Amino acid sequence: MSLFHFVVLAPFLMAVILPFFYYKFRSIHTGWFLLPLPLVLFLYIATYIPFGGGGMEPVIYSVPWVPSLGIDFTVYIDGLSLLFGLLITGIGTLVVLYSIYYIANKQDEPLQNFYVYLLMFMGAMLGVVFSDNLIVLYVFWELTSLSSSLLIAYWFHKEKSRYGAQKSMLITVSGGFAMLAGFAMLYVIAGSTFSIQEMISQAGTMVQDPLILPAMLLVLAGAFTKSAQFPFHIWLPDAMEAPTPVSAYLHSATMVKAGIYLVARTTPIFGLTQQWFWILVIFGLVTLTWGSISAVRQTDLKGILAFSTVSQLGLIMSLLGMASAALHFEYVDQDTMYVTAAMAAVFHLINHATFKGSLFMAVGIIDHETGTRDVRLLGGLMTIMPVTFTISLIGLAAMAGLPPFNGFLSKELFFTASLNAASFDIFNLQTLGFIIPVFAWIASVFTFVYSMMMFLRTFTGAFKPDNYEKHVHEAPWGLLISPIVLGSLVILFGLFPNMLAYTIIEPAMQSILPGLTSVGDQFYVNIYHWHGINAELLMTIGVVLFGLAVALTLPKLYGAGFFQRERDPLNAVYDTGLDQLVVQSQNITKAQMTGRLRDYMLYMGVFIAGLGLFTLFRYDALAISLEGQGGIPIYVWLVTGVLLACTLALPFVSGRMTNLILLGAVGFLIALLFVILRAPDLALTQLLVETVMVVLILLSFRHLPEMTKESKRLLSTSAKAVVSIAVGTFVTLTALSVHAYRSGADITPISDYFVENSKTLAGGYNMVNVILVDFRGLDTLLEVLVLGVAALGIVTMIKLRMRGGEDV
Amino acid sequence: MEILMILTGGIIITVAVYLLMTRSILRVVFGIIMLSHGVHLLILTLAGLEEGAPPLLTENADAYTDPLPQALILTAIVISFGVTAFLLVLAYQTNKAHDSDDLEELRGNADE
Amino acid sequence: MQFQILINIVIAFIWMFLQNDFSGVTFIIGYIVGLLMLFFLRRFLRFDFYFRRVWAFIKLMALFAYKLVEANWDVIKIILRPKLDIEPGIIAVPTKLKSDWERTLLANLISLTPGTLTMNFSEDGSTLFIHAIHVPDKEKAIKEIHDTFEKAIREVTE
Amino acid sequence: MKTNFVMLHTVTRIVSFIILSFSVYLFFAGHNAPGGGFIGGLMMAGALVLLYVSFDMDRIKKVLPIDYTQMIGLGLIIAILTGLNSLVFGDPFLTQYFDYFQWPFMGEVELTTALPFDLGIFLVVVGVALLSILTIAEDVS
Amino acid sequence: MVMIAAYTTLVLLALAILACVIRLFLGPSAADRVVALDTIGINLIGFIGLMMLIQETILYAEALLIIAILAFISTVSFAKFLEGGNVIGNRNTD
Amino acid sequence: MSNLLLLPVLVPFLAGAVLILLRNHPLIQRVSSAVIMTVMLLISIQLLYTITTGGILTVELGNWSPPFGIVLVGDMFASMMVLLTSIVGLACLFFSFQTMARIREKFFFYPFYFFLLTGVNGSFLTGDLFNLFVFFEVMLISSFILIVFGGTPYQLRESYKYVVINVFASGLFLVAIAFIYGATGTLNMAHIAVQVAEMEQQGVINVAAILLLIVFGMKGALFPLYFWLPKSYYGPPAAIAALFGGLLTKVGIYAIIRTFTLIFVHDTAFTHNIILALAGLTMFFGVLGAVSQFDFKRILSYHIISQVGYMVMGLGLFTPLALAGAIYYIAHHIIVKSALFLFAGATQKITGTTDLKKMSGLLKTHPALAWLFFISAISLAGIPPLSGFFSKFALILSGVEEGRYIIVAVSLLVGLLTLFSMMKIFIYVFWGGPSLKRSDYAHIKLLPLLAPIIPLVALTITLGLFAEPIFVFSEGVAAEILDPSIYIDAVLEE
Amino acid sequence: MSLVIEILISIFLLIGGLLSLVGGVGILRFPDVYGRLHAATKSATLGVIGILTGVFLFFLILEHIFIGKILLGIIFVFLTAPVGAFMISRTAYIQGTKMWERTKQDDLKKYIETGETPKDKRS
Ligand code: NA
Ligand code: NA
Repeated sequence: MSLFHFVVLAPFLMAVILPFFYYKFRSIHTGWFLLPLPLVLFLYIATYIPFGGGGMEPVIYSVPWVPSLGIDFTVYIDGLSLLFGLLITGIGTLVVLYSIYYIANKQDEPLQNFYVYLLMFMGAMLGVVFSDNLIVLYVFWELTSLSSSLLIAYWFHKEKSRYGAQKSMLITVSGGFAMLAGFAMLYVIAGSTFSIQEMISQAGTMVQDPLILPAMLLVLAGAFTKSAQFPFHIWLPDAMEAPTPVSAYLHSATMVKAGIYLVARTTPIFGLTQQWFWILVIFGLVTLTWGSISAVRQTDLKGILAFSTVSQLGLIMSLLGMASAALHFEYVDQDTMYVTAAMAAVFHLINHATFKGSLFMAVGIIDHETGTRDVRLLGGLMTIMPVTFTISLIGLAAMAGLPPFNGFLSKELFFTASLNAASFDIFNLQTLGFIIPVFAWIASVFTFVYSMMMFLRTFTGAFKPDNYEKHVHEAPWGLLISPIVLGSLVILFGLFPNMLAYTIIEPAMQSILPGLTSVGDQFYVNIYHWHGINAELLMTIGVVLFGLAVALTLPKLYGAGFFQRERDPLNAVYDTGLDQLVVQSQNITKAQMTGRLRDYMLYMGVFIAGLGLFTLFRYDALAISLEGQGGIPIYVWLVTGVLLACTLALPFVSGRMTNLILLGAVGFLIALLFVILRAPDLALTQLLVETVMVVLILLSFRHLPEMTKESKRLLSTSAKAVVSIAVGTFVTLTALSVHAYRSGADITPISDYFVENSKTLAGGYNMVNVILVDFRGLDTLLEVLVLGVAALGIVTMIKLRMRGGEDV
Repeated sequence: MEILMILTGGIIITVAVYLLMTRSILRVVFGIIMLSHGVHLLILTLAGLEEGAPPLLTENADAYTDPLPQALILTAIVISFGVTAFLLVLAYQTNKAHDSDDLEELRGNADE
Repeated sequence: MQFQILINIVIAFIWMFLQNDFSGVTFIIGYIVGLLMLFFLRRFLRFDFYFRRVWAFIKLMALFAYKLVEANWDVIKIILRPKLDIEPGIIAVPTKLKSDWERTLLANLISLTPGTLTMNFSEDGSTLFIHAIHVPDKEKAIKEIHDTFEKAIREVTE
Repeated sequence: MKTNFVMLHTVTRIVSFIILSFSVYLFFAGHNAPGGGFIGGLMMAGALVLLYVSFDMDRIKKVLPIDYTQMIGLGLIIAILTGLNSLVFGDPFLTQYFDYFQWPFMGEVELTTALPFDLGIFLVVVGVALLSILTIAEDVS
Repeated sequence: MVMIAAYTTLVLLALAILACVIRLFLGPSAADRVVALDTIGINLIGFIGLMMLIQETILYAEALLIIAILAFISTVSFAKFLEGGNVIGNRNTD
Repeated sequence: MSNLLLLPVLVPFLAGAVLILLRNHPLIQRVSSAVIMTVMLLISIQLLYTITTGGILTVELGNWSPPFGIVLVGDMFASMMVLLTSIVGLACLFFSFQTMARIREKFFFYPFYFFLLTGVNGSFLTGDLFNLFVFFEVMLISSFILIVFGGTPYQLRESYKYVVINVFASGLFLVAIAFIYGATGTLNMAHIAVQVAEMEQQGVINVAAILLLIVFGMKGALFPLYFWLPKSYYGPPAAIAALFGGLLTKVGIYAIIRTFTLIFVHDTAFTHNIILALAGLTMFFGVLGAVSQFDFKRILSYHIISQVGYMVMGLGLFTPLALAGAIYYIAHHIIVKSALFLFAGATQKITGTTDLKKMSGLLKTHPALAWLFFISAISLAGIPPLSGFFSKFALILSGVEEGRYIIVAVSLLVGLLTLFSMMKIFIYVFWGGPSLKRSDYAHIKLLPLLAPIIPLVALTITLGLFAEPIFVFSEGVAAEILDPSIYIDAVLEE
Repeated sequence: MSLVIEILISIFLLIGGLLSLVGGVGILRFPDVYGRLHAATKSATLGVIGILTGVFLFFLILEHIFIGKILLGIIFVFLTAPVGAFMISRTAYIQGTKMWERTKQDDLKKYIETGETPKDKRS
């Protein structure tokens, strides 16, 4: 176990001991105990950054976990995981700091729960990004789903929190399950390994396997649900019920990026298929557009940010799709085409984390200080909360893609990439490719619009103190530190993008496109503000102009239907689906579990007879041997006839006495048959048991009414008749076949041994008795145990009568 | 003889299964009793009804019928006796608790 | 006490019957078995008795057998006749017999003999109610019972 | 109705003795003839049931103050212990032993551990039959 | 000859049992059925006796006696039940 | 010959018999049953150790060599089941001390409990088909009583159906034994396996196999033979329900796995495909039942059915990996399912109900209960890294390897619905605003209630985090049962 | 000698069988339960006793086995058949089972209604 394993496990260990701190130091906010951990981890992970440039040599540490299932806890540190590790711990530090001021240490709120969940989440995220083994990745993946649900439902007394938590869990976990199946397929394709790196090394042969496509789809199901891609994005807006630090952390910077991570990580494998390109690009673009349009319709600030996140995730996803084209060109024509896409993806990932994080925190501050996030109530906060306003402005501008902030740069790269895509000489892109920039542009317009709207409706206009329950003022500095740091990064990365180029972006790109450069070579990542007046810039100008127009006319359109559907219509699918799931389950279950013994017997009878007869005929096993069947004495016929007459009369006679007497007669006649068939002990036992049974039944008649009349309905009677005859037929035919088999085969039953040895070895003449007490004494011992238990049970049943509810 | 006995056993089992599907709580108990009769007959028959003396060595016969199925049936008779007695009491206690011996009425609520 | 010894011996004999072995050993075992049983049921034994009456009982059994054969012939005739030409009825028969033992004997005899069947006793046991399959003359029937069976039993028991 | 069962009671008194002896016989005969602990036990139970049916509960209870529950437990324990006895000789559970002995007056006698085993079964069976029957009969709720 | 007689008797007995069974079905009262059942029991005794003879074995002697005993017990039980619904009385009915 | 193998059967048997006599001494009963149960746990551990290190143990009862006498056979599979029985037996027993009305002790609760364990352990250990029937009956008759124990009207009504169906199944079991004895002339399972292998015409034996599958399926609650289960398991006290929920159906599953790895392995294309289909249907309909319910205990009851499907799925796939997964799953399920039923009991003790809609907010008032439950619940749903995950994963992996995608899809879907229904419990019971006042629950001490459950939860965590040794063991078991000759040689060639 | 014995045994058997059959016919033919009881107690009982005697003699004389159990059985039937009939007829009467319409008189009814028993006409 390496030190890096502890980086992953440290948050879990901390989670275990944290409640101790919570209970021991009630007066100190628990967050303070926690804060050093992500910071230290951040710094430690940062030591792996190749500051000198020149790419990065991946580092692997492995410990076996469940080697017999191919599961090893292998930590793999390369550019991609490094990037994510830094995001997780870096944003994590800021979020923890922010949360200390955001979440009060109230007496009745289990604060330690919050931090335990948060630590679990942090550890799980680190696990996801640093695991080379797909199953370990999966383990952590599900843990992120779980801990994020718990965080969403932190205020679990609220109905909406519970709803959001359940939704996020169901959607992300179902994606996870699909992904697991995909992983299993990859394991099979790759020849029994779960190591991603080993798979990448044989990706060329893997994609030849027909199973690769289903595996890809399943893995994408996991990635898309996690990263809120259309149509799975619906959980994200509802997840906004989480405390805002959670949203800032999970729903902008980290968890939703896990899907992005997975796609990036598996691109070297799946990217070799052309479906990969199309699926990612299409889903990405649809998500991008859908998210940005939906964001405009929101009135809740966090709702806007949630849809904005959806949209931005779509953007990154589509970029990764475009980047995968590199694998089809074997990396020729590097700097102009797909490489831009990869670069844009990584860069935007970072940028999004910074500006969206800061925006969430700012919104949290507004919520915290005003008590509302509804843009219809807000307004004029520019002067009241100047710091928050500034932070927000920076974030919004970056989000809208305005210079000189980092968002502008990555959006320009995105435009470049989308324009490039249209010129690819593959996948029919030359004819269909134009839709990519079109979508990109439309989405960007709406992005601009909602950024504007947020700005306008929150900070401009008149300040209406009546709308708030509290006295509104600027937030305390503690709350402001984290967003300020992030806002500064937005500016810093905007102004000096190339400080990330060789340290972060290039190593990450190497992971996505491993053939991009051979190790040691430096790839050229260079990001400029000014490219001259090119198509991208024109597109941006168009976005701004058109966006402004929409943003200014929009308030007039609020009455239109477009804005009255704040909730995503796709939610209806989820909600009805869930309702119907329960309703239909109830219907199906009620249809089976009728509570009627008759129905149960009917169902089972049909199954038994059906399966039994099917088997009998399938093996052509039905046989009847007439050998030695002649010469049955007439008295046997008579006895059997009488026996059957009594038996067949049973269903028809009414009256319990008559039934009982018939039953007694049957019992006596069976005993007689035992005598005819040379079984004296059986005859004796049968007679005795029969008599005691009759006495018992007579005794219990006192507690029973006359038998209920059977219903005469033809349908139910014939159903019963048919099923019982079917079961009887099955048993009879099989018995006949066994008999026929027996007649034909040479079977030496083990009982020959008993015949030979009863006297000599067991000292008894009565073989049956010797078998009972000696050869098979255990059976006998147990049979009387059954009897004893039954009798004690009768006593218990009669004498111990409880009402229910006395105990559990 | 075997075929006759198999058919007898089969018919008894058929009737037993039918009785298990009836409404009267007591008739079902009777069905259980009949079921065991049929089954015992089958065990005895399928082990072979070769002509031979009853399985007691005092008979000094050349051949004996198979003692093992007889021992098995004996065990089975005893067990089914215990179980049936228990079921019988269960049936009447159920009738007492619900004031009904009609399994149609003993369905319980749908949502249970 | 006498009765207990007696019944003990009887049990020992029954034992011998059951064992199909008439050696002294079997008798002793049977006697011990009987002794245990009597000890087991000692509180249950409350009628006194002596050997003579047992012998008489055995004689009566022989009488039963005889009467039974006779009775059957009558019944066969009735049953196999094409037309049931009978007049059944229930008649009350008073008895002077005192002990349970005697009355039971009488009742058994009546049941097993032609055309009559004991079907009840009055509460004090002094009257037997008899179903007769053919009673043209009630008093005659009662008299016949008094003269044959009751008398025979009294001769035996007194 | 004011009638009496004198006939039933008298005959039952005699018959029950026959049945009881018969049951003991069946018990002992089991190893070599039809019978054994189970059949013998049921036969004895039959005799006792006849007593209960002919007479009445209270009366027979006074005559036979037996706790049938304990009888079941005891029977089980006897049967198990007989089986365990073989462990002492290093044989597996339920190994039965028998031998023939020459006894004065009685000649050759077979003694077998199957007998106490069967006795346990006998006790359980008697206990079970009567416990069930009496419990139901006493159930007046 | 004995065997022929025995087989013939068996058939007669079986027919007698059949007659009882018919009465069992016909009833009409429970008492009628009990009579029928009791008689079946009695006939079974004979039947088993004959089986001993035919199979030349004494092994069914116990069964024979047991049927006699059990037929009696069940008849008494049935009768007691029909009389008062209570097979085993709780109070002294003497 | 090893008498150690006898102890799991004999100790509870004798204990139960003696405890009958101690009916009127509840304290002695309680203390001695605790001691006995602990001893049984130690015995089971020793047994498992002995067998794992030394190979299969057999005892020839009555000193009659197989196939003539009854033989007890302890292989790794059986001894694992015995150990699991002891673990949940101990937990449920201690839980019953805390929760069960004292009046029950006077009515042979402990004897019934031990007799049940006798039957269960015997069913695992016996090497004889008819003896298996008898052990089944011991188990069943004890279960009949325990399930109706207390005799509430609800219990009576549902137990009646439970008993009738199970007795019907027992009848069919005997029919199957008749077929098998008729066709092979033997009862010893190893000997049957030998005979069946030598048969030229296996038609009738396959029919018998299917009948046995049906019979064991009725005990094990396979589709469509599970109707008796959900409603009847709602009735008895939680300690009993937990024991049943964890253990009893698994006896049926054990028997299926035992017979369909030892005896009926000659036409797996037919038999095991049927098993696989039944597995899918079982898990699907079972989980729908769970989804449909809004009662703590009922949801758990339906989940028994759905999870039985997974175990049988392992058999149906019939690969070493799948069987190892099934074995692992059985161990996981017995522990977790028992724990969950005990949680239901503890919750009922606190709130007085099992109706989800009547509970709320227990996370605030009883956080320890909530989190322990949560762990067990997600373990049941197969969320990593708990025991449920690895067992399901092995099954899924094997399913994918074999190209059985439908069953893989069904099993994943069922896993999701399991999560959904378990979260439903968590959401209703533990989330939400608090419904209880402090005075409502202050008198109920939580620690004694949780004490028997905590070890079970610890086990599910351990089985997950330290999956390797468990999985290696499961693979060992799978390898052993997949090679019938090991078993056969151990029994027949002494 | 042996032939005589065989004939004797056969006669016992056949008479027993015929009596049993007659009993069966009686059970069918008699119009009320009391009449049927007559048939059952007398014919059937003697029939079976006849058969048992035949069987007993067969084993005793031809096989040289003394089967006490058969003798016990005969005694048992002797003892219990009337009691059985007594119990059934008593019950039937209490239950109010209909008597044949040609039944002439009913002293028991009088006793039940009045509690009076007829006096013993003898001194
Ligand atoms: Na079960
Ligand atoms: Na709730």
